[in-house]
Amino acid sequence: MNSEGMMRLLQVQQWLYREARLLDSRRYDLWLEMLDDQVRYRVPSRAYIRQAHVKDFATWSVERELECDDALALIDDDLAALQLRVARLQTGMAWAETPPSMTRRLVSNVMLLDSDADGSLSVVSTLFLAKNRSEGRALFTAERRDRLVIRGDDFRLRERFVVLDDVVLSSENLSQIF
Amino acid sequence: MNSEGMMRLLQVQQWLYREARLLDSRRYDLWLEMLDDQVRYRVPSRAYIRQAHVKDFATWSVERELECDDALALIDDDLAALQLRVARLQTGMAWAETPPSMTRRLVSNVMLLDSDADGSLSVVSTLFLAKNRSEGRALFTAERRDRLVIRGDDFRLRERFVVLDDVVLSSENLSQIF
Amino acid sequence: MNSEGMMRLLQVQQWLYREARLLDSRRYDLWLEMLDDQVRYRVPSRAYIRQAHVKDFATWSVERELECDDALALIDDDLAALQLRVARLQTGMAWAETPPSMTRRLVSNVMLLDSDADGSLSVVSTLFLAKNRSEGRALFTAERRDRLVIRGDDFRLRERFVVLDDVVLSSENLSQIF
Amino acid sequence: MTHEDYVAPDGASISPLIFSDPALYELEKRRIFGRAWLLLGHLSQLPRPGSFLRTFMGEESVLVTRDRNGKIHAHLNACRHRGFQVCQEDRGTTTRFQCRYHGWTYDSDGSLVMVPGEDQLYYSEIDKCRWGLVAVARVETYKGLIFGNFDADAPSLQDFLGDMAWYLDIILDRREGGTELLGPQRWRIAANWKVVAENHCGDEYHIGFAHGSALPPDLLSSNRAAPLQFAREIRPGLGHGLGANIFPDHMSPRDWLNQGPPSPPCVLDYMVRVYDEMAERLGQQRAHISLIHGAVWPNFGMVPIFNTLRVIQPRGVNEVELWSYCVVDRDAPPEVKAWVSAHSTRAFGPAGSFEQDDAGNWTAVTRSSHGVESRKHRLNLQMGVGHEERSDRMPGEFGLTASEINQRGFYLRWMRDMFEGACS
Amino acid sequence: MTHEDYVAPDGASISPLIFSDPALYELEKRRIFGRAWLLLGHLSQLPRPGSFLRTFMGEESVLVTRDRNGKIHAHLNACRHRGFQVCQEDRGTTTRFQCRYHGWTYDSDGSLVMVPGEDQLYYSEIDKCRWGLVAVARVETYKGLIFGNFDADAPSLQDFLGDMAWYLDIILDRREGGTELLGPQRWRIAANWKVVAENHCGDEYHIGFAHGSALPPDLLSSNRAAPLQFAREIRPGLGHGLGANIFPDHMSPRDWLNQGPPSPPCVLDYMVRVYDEMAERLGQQRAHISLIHGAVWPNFGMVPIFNTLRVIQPRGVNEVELWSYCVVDRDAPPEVKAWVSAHSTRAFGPAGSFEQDDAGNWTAVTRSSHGVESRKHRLNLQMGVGHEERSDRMPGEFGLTASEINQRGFYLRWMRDMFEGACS
Amino acid sequence: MTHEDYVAPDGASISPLIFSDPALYELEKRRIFGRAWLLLGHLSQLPRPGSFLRTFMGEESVLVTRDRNGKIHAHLNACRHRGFQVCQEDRGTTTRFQCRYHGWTYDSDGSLVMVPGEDQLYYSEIDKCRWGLVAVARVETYKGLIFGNFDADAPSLQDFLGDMAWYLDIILDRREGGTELLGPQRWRIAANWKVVAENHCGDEYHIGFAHGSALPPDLLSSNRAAPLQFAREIRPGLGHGLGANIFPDHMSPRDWLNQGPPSPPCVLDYMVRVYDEMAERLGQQRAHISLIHGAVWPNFGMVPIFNTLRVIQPRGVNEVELWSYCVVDRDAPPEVKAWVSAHSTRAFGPAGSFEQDDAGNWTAVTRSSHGVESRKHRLNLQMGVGHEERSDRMPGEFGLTASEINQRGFYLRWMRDMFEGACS
Ligand code: FES
Ligand code: FES
Ligand code: FES
Ligand SMILES: [Fe+3]
Ligand SMILES: [Fe+3]
Ligand SMILES: [Fe+3]
Repeated sequence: MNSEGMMRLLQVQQWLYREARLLDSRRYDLWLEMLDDQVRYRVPSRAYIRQAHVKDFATWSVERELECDDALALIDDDLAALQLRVARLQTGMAWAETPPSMTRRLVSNVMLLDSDADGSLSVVSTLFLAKNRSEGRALFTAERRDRLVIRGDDFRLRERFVVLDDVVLSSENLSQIF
Repeated sequence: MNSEGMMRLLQVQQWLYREARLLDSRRYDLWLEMLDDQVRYRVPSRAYIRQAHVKDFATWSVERELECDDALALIDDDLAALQLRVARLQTGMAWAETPPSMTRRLVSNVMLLDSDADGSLSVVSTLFLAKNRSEGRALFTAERRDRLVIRGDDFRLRERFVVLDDVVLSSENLSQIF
Repeated sequence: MNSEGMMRLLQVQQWLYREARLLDSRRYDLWLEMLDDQVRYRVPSRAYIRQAHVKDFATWSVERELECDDALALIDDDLAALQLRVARLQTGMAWAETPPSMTRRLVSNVMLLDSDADGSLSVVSTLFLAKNRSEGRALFTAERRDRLVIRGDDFRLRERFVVLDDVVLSSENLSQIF
Repeated sequence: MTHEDYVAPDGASISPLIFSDPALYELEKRRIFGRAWLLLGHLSQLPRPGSFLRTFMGEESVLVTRDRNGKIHAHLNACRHRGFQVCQEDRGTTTRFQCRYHGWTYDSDGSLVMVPGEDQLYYSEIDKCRWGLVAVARVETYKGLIFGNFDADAPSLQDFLGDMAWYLDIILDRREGGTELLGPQRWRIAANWKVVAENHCGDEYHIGFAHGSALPPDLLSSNRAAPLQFAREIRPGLGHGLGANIFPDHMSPRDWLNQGPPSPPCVLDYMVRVYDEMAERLGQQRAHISLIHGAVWPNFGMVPIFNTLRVIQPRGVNEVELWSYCVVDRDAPPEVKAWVSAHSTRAFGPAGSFEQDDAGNWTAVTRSSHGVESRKHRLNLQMGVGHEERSDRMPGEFGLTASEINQRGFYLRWMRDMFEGACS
Repeated sequence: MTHEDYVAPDGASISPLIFSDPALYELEKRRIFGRAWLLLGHLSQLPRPGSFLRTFMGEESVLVTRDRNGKIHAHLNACRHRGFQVCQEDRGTTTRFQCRYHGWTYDSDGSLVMVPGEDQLYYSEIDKCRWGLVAVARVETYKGLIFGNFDADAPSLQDFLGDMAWYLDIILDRREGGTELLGPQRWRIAANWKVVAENHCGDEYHIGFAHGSALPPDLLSSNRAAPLQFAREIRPGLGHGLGANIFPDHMSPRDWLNQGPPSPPCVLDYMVRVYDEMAERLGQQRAHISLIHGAVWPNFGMVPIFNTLRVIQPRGVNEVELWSYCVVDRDAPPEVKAWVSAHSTRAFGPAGSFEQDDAGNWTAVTRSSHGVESRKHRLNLQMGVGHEERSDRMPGEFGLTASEINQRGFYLRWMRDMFEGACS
Repeated sequence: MTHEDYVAPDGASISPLIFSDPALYELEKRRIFGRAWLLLGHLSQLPRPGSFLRTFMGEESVLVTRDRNGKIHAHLNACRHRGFQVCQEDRGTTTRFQCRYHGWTYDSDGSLVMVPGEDQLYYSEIDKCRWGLVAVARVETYKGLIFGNFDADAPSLQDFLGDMAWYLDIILDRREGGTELLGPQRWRIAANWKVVAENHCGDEYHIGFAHGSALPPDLLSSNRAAPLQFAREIRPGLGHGLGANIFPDHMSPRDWLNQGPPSPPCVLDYMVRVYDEMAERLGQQRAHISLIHGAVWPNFGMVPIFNTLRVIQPRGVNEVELWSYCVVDRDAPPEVKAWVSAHSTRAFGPAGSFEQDDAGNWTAVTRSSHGVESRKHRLNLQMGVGHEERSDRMPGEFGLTASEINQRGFYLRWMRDMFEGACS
């Protein structure tokens, strides 16, 4: 890592922190501005699938537990779907968030995996999200695999893939953004 | 962010980590030395208050849920009060911390919001605090809004405002520093 | 902290993140490659021991609660023992990890304490580890005290000492690496 | 309060106690979940010999297998030696379930095929035939769906479904190739299972308010109590219930498809083609029916308008685990399947614009039912009581767009199963 | 053990069982919390028509409102349709509580004002007058404090308070403008509610040890068992209890104010001025009394010496939710209010130097009460038994600086309410 | 089902109900844990006057002390005033246990030595002799191990151990200096205590499968059902059980030591030396026995082959807290102790290669026992029934390498203690 790479890493980190703070502050309108037009936002389901042989750790992959695409994801949104998700909150009848949840996001383990020829960045980070309501507290942990595109001094989210660590969600709904 | 800003950010981060480690190591005496004489340390209560209209996300603010100043805070301390809090632990009769809790603080999402003309720094960070006792474990998440003053190569805490994410605390007391 | 120190800090941080990601991805084979031949990996037990006097916070130390060496640790491994731990998983009969746990590690509060004459680095970090299985979720918090040796552009783990924040573990086993 | 007061004779009021009494829940385990046909899965989930899946019947872990000969089985997922769950995964392929504790090994037909030390340690005295996995007493399928029943003396699945089958065919039998299931999504909700089940069974009334945030604004501005013009509540009897749009004979599929939320042309075209096939298979009347919601007694819910089927797995008196599937026509083109599953999951499932808000309803109702003061007052299920109608073209009884006809049917069935002639 | 053994006839010993038996707790819900006057809040919390707050009576969620005409109401926070909590916030202003599930809408006086589909779906057959929110049977106020009672046949609030009112006035009625409440702070403690309540009601004995870390060192060095020179335990009867400093006639307020922890001059001056007003309103004797701690039966505790009132909300047999308020004179100057609330919260509340240590006492006592061996042995409440005194200047019975007179009164009241002539 | 059906008369089958019925667990607290000798610790843990440790008997917190005169005591860890746990640490040194709530103070012999305000506040009316800590009725030691018993009428510890003592000596009495304990490691497992206890008591059968990942491959390839050539299950009676390698007379220690996993030379040499001392102290026969696993009724388990002793502390019907110790010869050289404790902890304890997999067995068996359907079927304990043998050289009855002889003995003892002539 050279000092340029370091700078880039810190910029990305700060961008992720800023995103987390907007979401915890319920500024969904400003969060939408962080998205690229082509954004794809996915949260797969996860399942325990019988493993045939175990000697090679490459076969222990998390990937085989994730259900997306041809299976049934938990969330599979494009920009329009995300905008609807946010617009819903503004109707005054989005009861799951009335009163709004008290959320807190810890973003950690930020790594730049690579930069593509088109200048987009592949970033992984670890998310710990606590969501408190009077009914109780839900805790989520996840790896987020993001692709960011560079826009001048700033970034836009082009792709997010959220690996939640739950098979059966212990939360009564997913009313928040990861 | 230039490389100077980056350096400052990392210094602040390390300062917050050092603070966390002192508190987890129960070196309250050394922690007191990190405070400015004028320090103000506040933890507001939080409540669900009926929201009138919801279209504008700016009205969804966390601020309206916080009870401080004219209302009843959870903690509202100046330096003398914090010193008393620490001195209490040294009496040998501070039963809530006898034997001492096993605490662990994760400090994350450190952001420098701005520097004032007087050279003080506005810093936000996310705190995850686990407090274990034989009776059980309490988990806290919070945003901390700090103001640090610069003292040579070091900082002093001038102001801390802790936004806890609980309406009803699930901990039997607040015997630790956030 | 100068810019060289900063660079080193970030390198160590990235190394710890990479380690965490390998473990969460169950690439124990690649993780073994991050270890030094002389590695020592210890997790002490922890207990509440009556404290005689409390005025001096230096006597409140976490150290007196840790049981290792002459007492009974939870884990006390050298390289061979760690290799056995990993090899066990490949037998196809390591039931505690069949199907494998879904783990997530947040590594935070990374600090470089010092560099030795031999060029090894003393690093502390805070670990939050969530381990999910269909039977439930175990949460661990810990301080990790590592010694890394420098190998060219990379590091190897020479020593790890894990201070868990539990007296009675709430997890039915310790089938994962901290 | 005696048990006669739990549900009024006409079903028009109930006591909140039935949502919160742990003793009643223990009884339900035996009298409801021990006797009813419960949904286990779909044949498409067990594509070949050795395929298996793990699910629940009530709170019992159940292993559903396709054996070497292709036959479907369901067994308690518990080794006969000490009870260890012989299957630890949600699904996969194997013909050999070896218990991890001591190695007793079962075939995918449930038979005990290997006991370590059988000759030496057991002195050849163990009768392996007596110690196979415990079979679920009855396993039957209906148009692809697999059901199990713990009660050997239960009526047949067909009799159990009764007139509900006529309506289920609209989903399951509209195309030659039948259906397949995607999923499940699974999540926990702190609600009594009946609160969730009655909502699926009969609650069109809540749509305009509880789901106000997810409905198109023009629908809302019209009549929030009954936003769906052609909808009727239908009670096929036996505790089952559903709501459906019944389009007038003069309408053509494009007429009603254009009234819903916009779909891409490929989906619209597909739906019109399905209409033709359906009309041929099921007749003109059923081709004009589009199911909105429904539930097969006791805990198999569905929201066909968004292509979701779900099992409401009870987890104690205060909690359920919802297993939500997306149902698609097996022979639909991939782009239709993809659109359908994305569309479905944006509306239903834990992150769906509709279902996000449902959980809060169910937990709130459950919480209230625990108060000793709240419990003194009965809940109101009178909507449309005494106004049930019949039709000569369709089976069952009918209520208006919104009506509690189905909730009443649900709770009266509950009373019958719980307290009539019961002795187990 | 029969119930007669729970509390000795003279109150001087009790069985730990009463802190840990779930069946007793279920009975308490009806016989204690279903019959007593429970603190709901303060008029100052409902400043104008439409103001509301949400609180609990026992474990029941209760909605307290000021209606359009300014009248105070309390209702169960549960929709009559299915029981959904119609109010989801701690406080605010509205005159319209619309249920989110199906939209039934109630006015702030509790009446049901709108049922979606009333004419069409309900065929105009629903009698809205019968389906308003369930009113708490009785609501009365005492000098600003609002109380509710589920029992329509309960004695009046004034009769319920009895001689406790004479002492409560010292806080509530010392100034013309009365008081107002700040807060609450709220937190959970794994303790039986009675353990917390008896401590507030009568436990001056623990101050010197349990709060050794918070007391000024000179107090400690004198007499740790009874550090407060002028303090007496006072039992006004009916299960209420308090402790107070009773200063001799010859002392003036500056005399005793200088003995406590130092306050800023503005506060000291204010206290002296209040003394004069109080002497005029309540007489010389009461102006010489400063309340330390106390509790109104069953669960309204207070530590007036640090200006805190609190409700001990039971949450099952093993847990409470403490709702702690700061009480201040309404017309006190802002700087006095600010000092009082900061001073209060540094001593009491979850982070207070006193209260931090209290939680551990209560949870430890509760834990012990669960052991089958521990339960075989009775707890000792004999301090001062048989030495109760009376005064001709003040109502009630008196113990020394520390005494278990009030705990005995508390548990004897508990016995009476639980087992005498009870039939509900 | 009546209680006679819980365990078959020959012990060869049991009902899963006994692992999951909360009412049975409540009874066990009194009839099992209220009457049996329970392991409290080891004399080496209380090295000098004032040493103390805190442990549990069943779910009761118990304080074990060595008083000023060196005498060992055990008392309930509960202040007689309100029940506060007077000791809050796992261990330490003090002769003064001052209750934090109100300051009552006890000596390390349990006597109440100070009551604040005894003269003034209690009017000298409190009889301190009557209010000392409640003593555990009986405390006895066996070769360093300290046991307590709540039942004053229990048989002596020696009688309680019966023939088990003959085998325990092989660990405890093989060297002049006796043993010492390291630890404990402590962790929670969601399992019924009997599931864990029966495993320790008699389950050699599971080793080849449950621990397949930890066994050397050559052992596995031979005979997984019974991998240990010289092992026998031994039932000394009274509910105790063990498994041991019984080496033929012609073998010498080096012969069998070389068959196990490789140890460093210093350890090997030490073991050979111990053999000589043991043969002298206990005789040739016992020197040829190496204990593998075992359990003293009801909840003191051991895996001597890996030097671990453990107490299975019950925590409700569904959970245990395992307290696992490493036992070493007191006079072993430091390098041997170090190797033994590292070796032990790599195999047993929460991170051990063996024990990691055990927890899952116990939780799975416990979970299954809750199903109303699973409970209808009995668990199979028939291995070796009717084939028990006796020896003229060693006490007890014998089974093969693997046998359920000991589990049957365990559950028959359970039946006897629970239901025979019981009246408490
Ligand atoms: S429990 Fe399955 S083999 Fe023993
Ligand atoms: S529950 Fe309130 S309107 Fe239905
Ligand atoms: S509880 Fe121990 S002195 Fe009061
Ligand atoms: Fe809905
Ligand atoms: Fe107190
Ligand atoms: Fe084992």
